[in-house]
Amino acid sequence: MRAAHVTAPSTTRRSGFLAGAVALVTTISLVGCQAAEPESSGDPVEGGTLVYASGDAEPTCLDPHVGGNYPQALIAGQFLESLVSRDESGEIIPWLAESWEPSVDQLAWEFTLREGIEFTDGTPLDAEAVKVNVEHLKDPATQSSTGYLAMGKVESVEVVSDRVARFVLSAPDSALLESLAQPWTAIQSPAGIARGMDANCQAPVGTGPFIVDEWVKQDHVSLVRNDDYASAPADAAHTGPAYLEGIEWRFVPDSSTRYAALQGGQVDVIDNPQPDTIAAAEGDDAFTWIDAPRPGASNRIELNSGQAPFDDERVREAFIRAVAVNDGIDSLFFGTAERSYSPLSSVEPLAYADETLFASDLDAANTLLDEAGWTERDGDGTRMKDGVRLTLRFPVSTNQSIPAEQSLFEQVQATAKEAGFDVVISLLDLSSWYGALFAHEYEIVSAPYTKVGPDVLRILYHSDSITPAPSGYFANLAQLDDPEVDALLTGAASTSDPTERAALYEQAQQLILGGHYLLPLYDQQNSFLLSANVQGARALPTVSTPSFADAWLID
Amino acid sequence: MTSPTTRPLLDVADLRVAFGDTEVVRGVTFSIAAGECVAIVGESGSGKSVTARALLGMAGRGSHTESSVLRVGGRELGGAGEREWRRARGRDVGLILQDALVSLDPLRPVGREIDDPLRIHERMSLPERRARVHELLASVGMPDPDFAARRRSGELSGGLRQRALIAAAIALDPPLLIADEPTTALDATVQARILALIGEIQSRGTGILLISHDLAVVGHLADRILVMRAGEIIESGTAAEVLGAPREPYTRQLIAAVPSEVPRGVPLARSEPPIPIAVDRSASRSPALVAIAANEPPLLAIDHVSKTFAVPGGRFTAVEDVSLEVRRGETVGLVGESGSGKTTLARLALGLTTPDTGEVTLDGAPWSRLDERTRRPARRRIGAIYQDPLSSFDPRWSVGRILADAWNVGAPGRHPRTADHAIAELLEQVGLEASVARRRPLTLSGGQRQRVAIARALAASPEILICDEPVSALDVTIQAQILDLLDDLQRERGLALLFISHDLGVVAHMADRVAVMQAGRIVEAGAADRVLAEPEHPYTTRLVADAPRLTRA
Amino acid sequence: MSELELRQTTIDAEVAHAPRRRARIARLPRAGTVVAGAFVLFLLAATVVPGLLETQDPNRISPSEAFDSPSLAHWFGTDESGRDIYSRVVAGTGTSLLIGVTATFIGLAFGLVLGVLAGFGGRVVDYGVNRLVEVLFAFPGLLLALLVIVVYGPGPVTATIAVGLSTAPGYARIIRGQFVAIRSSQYVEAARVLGHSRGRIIARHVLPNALIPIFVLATLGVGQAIVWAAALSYLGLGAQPPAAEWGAMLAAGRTYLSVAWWMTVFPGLMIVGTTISTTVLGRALARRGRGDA
Amino acid sequence: MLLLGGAVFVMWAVATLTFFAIRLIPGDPAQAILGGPGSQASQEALDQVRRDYGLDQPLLLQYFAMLGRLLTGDLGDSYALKIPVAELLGAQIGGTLLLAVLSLALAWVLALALSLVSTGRGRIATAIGEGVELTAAALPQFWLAAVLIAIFSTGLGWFPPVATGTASGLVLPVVTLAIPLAGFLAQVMRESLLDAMTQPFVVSARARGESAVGVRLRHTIRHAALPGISLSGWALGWLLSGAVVVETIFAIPGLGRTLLQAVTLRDIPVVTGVVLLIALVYVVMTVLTDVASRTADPRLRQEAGR
Repeated sequence: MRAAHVTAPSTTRRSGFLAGAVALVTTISLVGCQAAEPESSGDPVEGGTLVYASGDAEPTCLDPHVGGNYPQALIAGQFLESLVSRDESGEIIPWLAESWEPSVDQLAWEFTLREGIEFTDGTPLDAEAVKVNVEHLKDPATQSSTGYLAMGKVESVEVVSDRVARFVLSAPDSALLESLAQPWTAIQSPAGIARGMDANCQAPVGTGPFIVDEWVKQDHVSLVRNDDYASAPADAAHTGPAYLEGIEWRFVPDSSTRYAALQGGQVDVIDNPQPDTIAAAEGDDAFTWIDAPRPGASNRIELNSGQAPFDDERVREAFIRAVAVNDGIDSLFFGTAERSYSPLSSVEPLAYADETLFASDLDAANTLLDEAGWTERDGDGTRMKDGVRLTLRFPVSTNQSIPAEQSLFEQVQATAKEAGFDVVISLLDLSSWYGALFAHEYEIVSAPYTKVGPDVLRILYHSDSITPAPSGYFANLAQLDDPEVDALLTGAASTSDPTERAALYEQAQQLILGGHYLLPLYDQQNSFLLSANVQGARALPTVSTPSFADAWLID
Repeated sequence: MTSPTTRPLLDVADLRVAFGDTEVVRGVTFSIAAGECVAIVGESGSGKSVTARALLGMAGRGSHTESSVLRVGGRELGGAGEREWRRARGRDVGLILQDALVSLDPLRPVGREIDDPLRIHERMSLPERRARVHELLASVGMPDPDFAARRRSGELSGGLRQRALIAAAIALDPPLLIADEPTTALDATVQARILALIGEIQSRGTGILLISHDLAVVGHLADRILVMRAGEIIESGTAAEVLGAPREPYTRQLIAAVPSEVPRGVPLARSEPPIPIAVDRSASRSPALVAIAANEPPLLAIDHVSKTFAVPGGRFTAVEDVSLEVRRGETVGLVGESGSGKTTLARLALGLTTPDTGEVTLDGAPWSRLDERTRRPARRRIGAIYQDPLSSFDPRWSVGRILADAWNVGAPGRHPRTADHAIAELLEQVGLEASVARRRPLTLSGGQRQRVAIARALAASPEILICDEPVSALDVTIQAQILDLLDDLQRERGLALLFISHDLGVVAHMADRVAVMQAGRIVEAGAADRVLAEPEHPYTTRLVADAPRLTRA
Repeated sequence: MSELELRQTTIDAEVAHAPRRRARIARLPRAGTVVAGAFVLFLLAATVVPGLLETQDPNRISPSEAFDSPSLAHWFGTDESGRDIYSRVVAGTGTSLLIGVTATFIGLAFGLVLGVLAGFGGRVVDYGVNRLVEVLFAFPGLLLALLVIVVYGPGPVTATIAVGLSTAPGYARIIRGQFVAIRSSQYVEAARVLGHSRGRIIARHVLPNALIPIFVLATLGVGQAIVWAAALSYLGLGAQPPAAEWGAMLAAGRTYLSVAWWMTVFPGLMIVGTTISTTVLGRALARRGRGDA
Repeated sequence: MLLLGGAVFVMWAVATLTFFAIRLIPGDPAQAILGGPGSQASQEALDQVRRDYGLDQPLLLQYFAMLGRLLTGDLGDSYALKIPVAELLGAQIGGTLLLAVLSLALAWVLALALSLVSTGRGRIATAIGEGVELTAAALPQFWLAAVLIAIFSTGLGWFPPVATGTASGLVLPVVTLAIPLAGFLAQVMRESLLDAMTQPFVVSARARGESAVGVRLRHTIRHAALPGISLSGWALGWLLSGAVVVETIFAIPGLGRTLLQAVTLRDIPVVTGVVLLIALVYVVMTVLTDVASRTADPRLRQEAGR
């Protein structure tokens, strides 16, 4: 039986034209918001329009069913809601569905919807609407990537009654609730969907606290308050309509400009702040920092073990031993990022870390390279073997790596050079970057991946992920091909026993780390800076997108 | 002749202007009375223009002006500040400069330019000013004042724009008008009318200070003449005194240099000229030359040649059915006003332009019909001298290189050392020192440049020289020297000259035969003395009548 | 790209008013030329023997020394990885000048071919080349650069080619104008009257006189090419790390403007200094070539 | 002067050049349509899209199909946004043109002011003026923008760093674009100003009692401004290139940002549309400046007629 495996690479930060950023949860795990949650001071105040400046790319469609990437998730969370949500402890909690019940064989789930909820166009939220949404996701014409993969095991939805929808599965799917907690599977008005893709992309209709009023391309999306809002998730600070009259969601691609606008009071909230500005803002009472690392994989450098020279484990280990990143992370990220030694994000409870594997040791690196036969050196000090230079091609996406990260890669380059590696960094735009990956023109690469739960390991390191999709895409960038790892990851995905699952994932991570396939750096950075006059805002504990349903502005 | 009235409009005593340590005006003293015209005559660099500007408080950046008296319109302005001067300019003194094309702002309608003094000095309403501009333009003889007021200087003909410039200068009816070379760039007929206009203004009681290098122009208008040289007034007196009985040798030299009345072959610059009474022109001509001219076929023959150019909205006929012959050793003068097609004819003769119809032959052989490759070896036989020698030299080349380049054409493959010798010889022939070879033309004076240009033309051993306005940009004494030089060279080498000029006097002095061109056609041709003495064509008659003549006595 | 065209007017004016210009230039401080010469000498030294001028390895990282302000140890301060900015500025001279000079050269070479074709190829060729140049002008320069980079991959080589290509139409137009002006000048006519052949006139009069002002343009083009390459670096498509190219340093330092001004100011000064000093020297050389002053 | 025929030729050549140049870009248009790079579109979806968009046709057929559409004014639909390119660009062009025209005007004013202030006032003023011009022209826009934001937004708080359609929001972007351009223009204006100041008409004007300031303002300034007019076509093209950077920094919706994004996404119809639009603007501007120059300076008309 195939486990639920649906994934997509996620975008982090500035980029965003990635197809998917799925977070499909296979087990209920705790995904917390490590935010320095802003202290609410005083009583909520009605009114005002909050200005949000996003550094993520502007979506090409506001309906997260279409495609499905992180920038869509960021904004869709303001006007669309899902059947379920999660609280900070990782517990699935009611949202549009007030309760749910799986059948004994786990092949049918019945969701009971809240009563009296209407979409903002007046269409009632009923079982039929849920059915239409799932069909919309599964329709190839929708061009859904993330949501489509998340609904992989859902065969159909049956209308049991007005308020009860039955999901019929082709196989048991313990990740179904987490799938449904994602913004990419949010429930929209059937009438809205019926308008066709063009209209729905422009202004999807949901049940959320805000309504899309206007989308001025490349400039902003105007969101106005849903005065009839009555479907806050169970962990919300208050029920009923939002305090804010609206949100002006602006697209400001340049990070310095964003921060300057926040400083000048022109905007109230920014995302993707530069580390130095976070550090500056942290010491300033005028700003609040919400630190909400994304779930899924950590940010890491993958070593392509599929071809020379990294098909030799000694060379991989030598590289990992040779590079020094700790000082660089401290200075470049101004203390806002913590070094990771795990393939998984620190918000994943099952993350396994082993610091000893990553201690810098230049002598050890040199010894390993000598052993591996890379003994000659050319004029630059680069090692050679049989006339071949020890060159490591490192394509870097300028859309995905912030300047601090690019600088860190330069430090990797500089320290690796001391052991005789010639790291060749190419700064590429996103399309060219994918082109380089698809052509296997890389020895090392850094590609973030957002997905809730340790199942992300199966996406990234199962040998199935070596085979490219029709588009050329493959997730196993380390080209890790180990039957033992495959068996552990498949087993973990299909077991229903949490203890066994945890043990299997730990073994798998030990093998992956021990094989020197990757160099973990830090969590996928995801931060928001808020002006001090913004109160009650938080990052949702699902995929760390911001929520302003409980927020208010003081002057 | 008016005599100075009681109170002079302008009184200057011991005017001195210095730029740094160099004093360019050194103790000039004179006065002008109402209705009087005083002329300052001198060559470039004599300080006459600086004197004129100093009278407006505009001697120039970096200048230092002092005087014991500098009274303009009864007001002492010596040591006046800029503000005081500004009040005087345009109101007490008006200024007319040479060539209104550049002396009027080419980007502003002339009406605005004329309006300027009214706006600056008078509190007049816009309609009043507009009416005054109209009145002024009418008073200077502008045919359609309202139309002209809206035109910019470039859109008016030379004569009309000069009238507009005068209108701007007399807008406030200043008692004193300074005219600095007011007719220098103009054709003779236009010049005559502008001079008449200035005379008319004078007759209304305005004092005129006329600055000119041209004694003929001055002779027409001036009551008194001041001759200036090297910053000093070396001679002054009534026009009759100065022109009729010059005391100073320099003045005599200046008068002698005016070619119009000096017969062919008589040098202009070298010796004391005889005061000509009536000279038989043919007598002065060398008999040998006449013989050659009579017996041989023409060296250069232009035969029924026409040339048109495409212009927006049709074709412009520059030369129409022109026939002209130049014989060996002969000088043919080609006279015409600007735009008459003289230069196009020169280019046709040089083989730089091919005629649409007709043919040019050289020594009886085809010339214009040849293709460039065949014509090239023969090109050295026809030389050219231009009005602006500087632009005809490659700016990067020294005089020596320019001459060597031309000399090699005359005799390719000759030894380089001989070239050095030849260059020295050429320079000597045109009256320059051998050391000039090392200099660049930019560092030479105008006369020296033209000498280099002549040397270059000679270097290739030509048989005929096409001279297109070769002296129009030169001072009268320099002009005299160049004309003498050409004359000598012709005699020594038996050169034929096609001498093109707008200046009837120069042509009269140089040419054996004269052709008069108007609007692309030759309207009259014949022996120089006949054409100029008894013109048959009305156009020639007008040209002759309008040509400024040195009147003595 | 074609601020060069603007320049052209300047140079035309210089040629047309040589005597006046001379008077004016003579008033310019000679010290300017001397300083410019000294700066260019420094640049040349930094290009040929960077090791002599660097105070340390320009690529040596030292995270603990990151963002140090200018001091005796680090004259121009340090960057985000603790690298010595002075040494990087020196090390980057070669790359930056190479980008500037090569790009200018490419633009000039293309421009020369087009300009010569238009200037000497007869009416039909002139018309065709002029239309082509118009088309290239209508094509936004940065887009041309973006396309070249996207097609051939980013890096100093493609950035150089891209900048070079986008400047070509400007040069072509100027060079054609120069040729046409000189071709119809009186000294060329004088040479024709003497019976010199077309080829000889082109070789001895037209080319030398056309190339002097073009040389002045080129000195300006070098600085401009560096600035354009810097813009590409800002878009992440210029020189690749760890190359210490000025534009790339400027682009990298921009992020830290509020933290470390010295990261942008010094590379920026180098670009400005290069532009000014090469222009000043270029003008001086052109004056010598023309013979005034 | 670009005649209508010349303009049509330029547009056709630009369209053709763009069409073929863009095909050199690596990357599958079908993938661009299906969610951009990294998408995991199925083979069926890719095939379907290729059929729908005619991408399976021979290149020449695609080319003629594009020309045919262009003739009817149809620029096609954006691959990424799935909306008509004309609609997308129609919304952007106004802002970008406003930015460019304001920058051009400011550059004129700055350049004129600089050349008026520093020309003909002695060698020190001239040297300073020339230094300022060269420095201004050598300033990279992205850096200048950052400095201006640091000073006027963060420091003084006078102008917002994000242009939100208000007048004050346009100040910094316009200044950023105008300063380097002013550096170029001033160099040329100084030259013609200097030239004009030595002309006899200046003497005439002063002889009528005009003050030195009056001469500059009524006479020489026009001459200095002339090259500014005739170079406006070029300057506008320069500004539109600069808009790519400036629109990104100040978050202004416009053609430059659209272009950059479209190139990154391989959104061919949008790239083609932007290029054609810019070419059209250039062509129109060239014609306009030509007419304007001739109107302002009758000497040019005569030259043409000669």
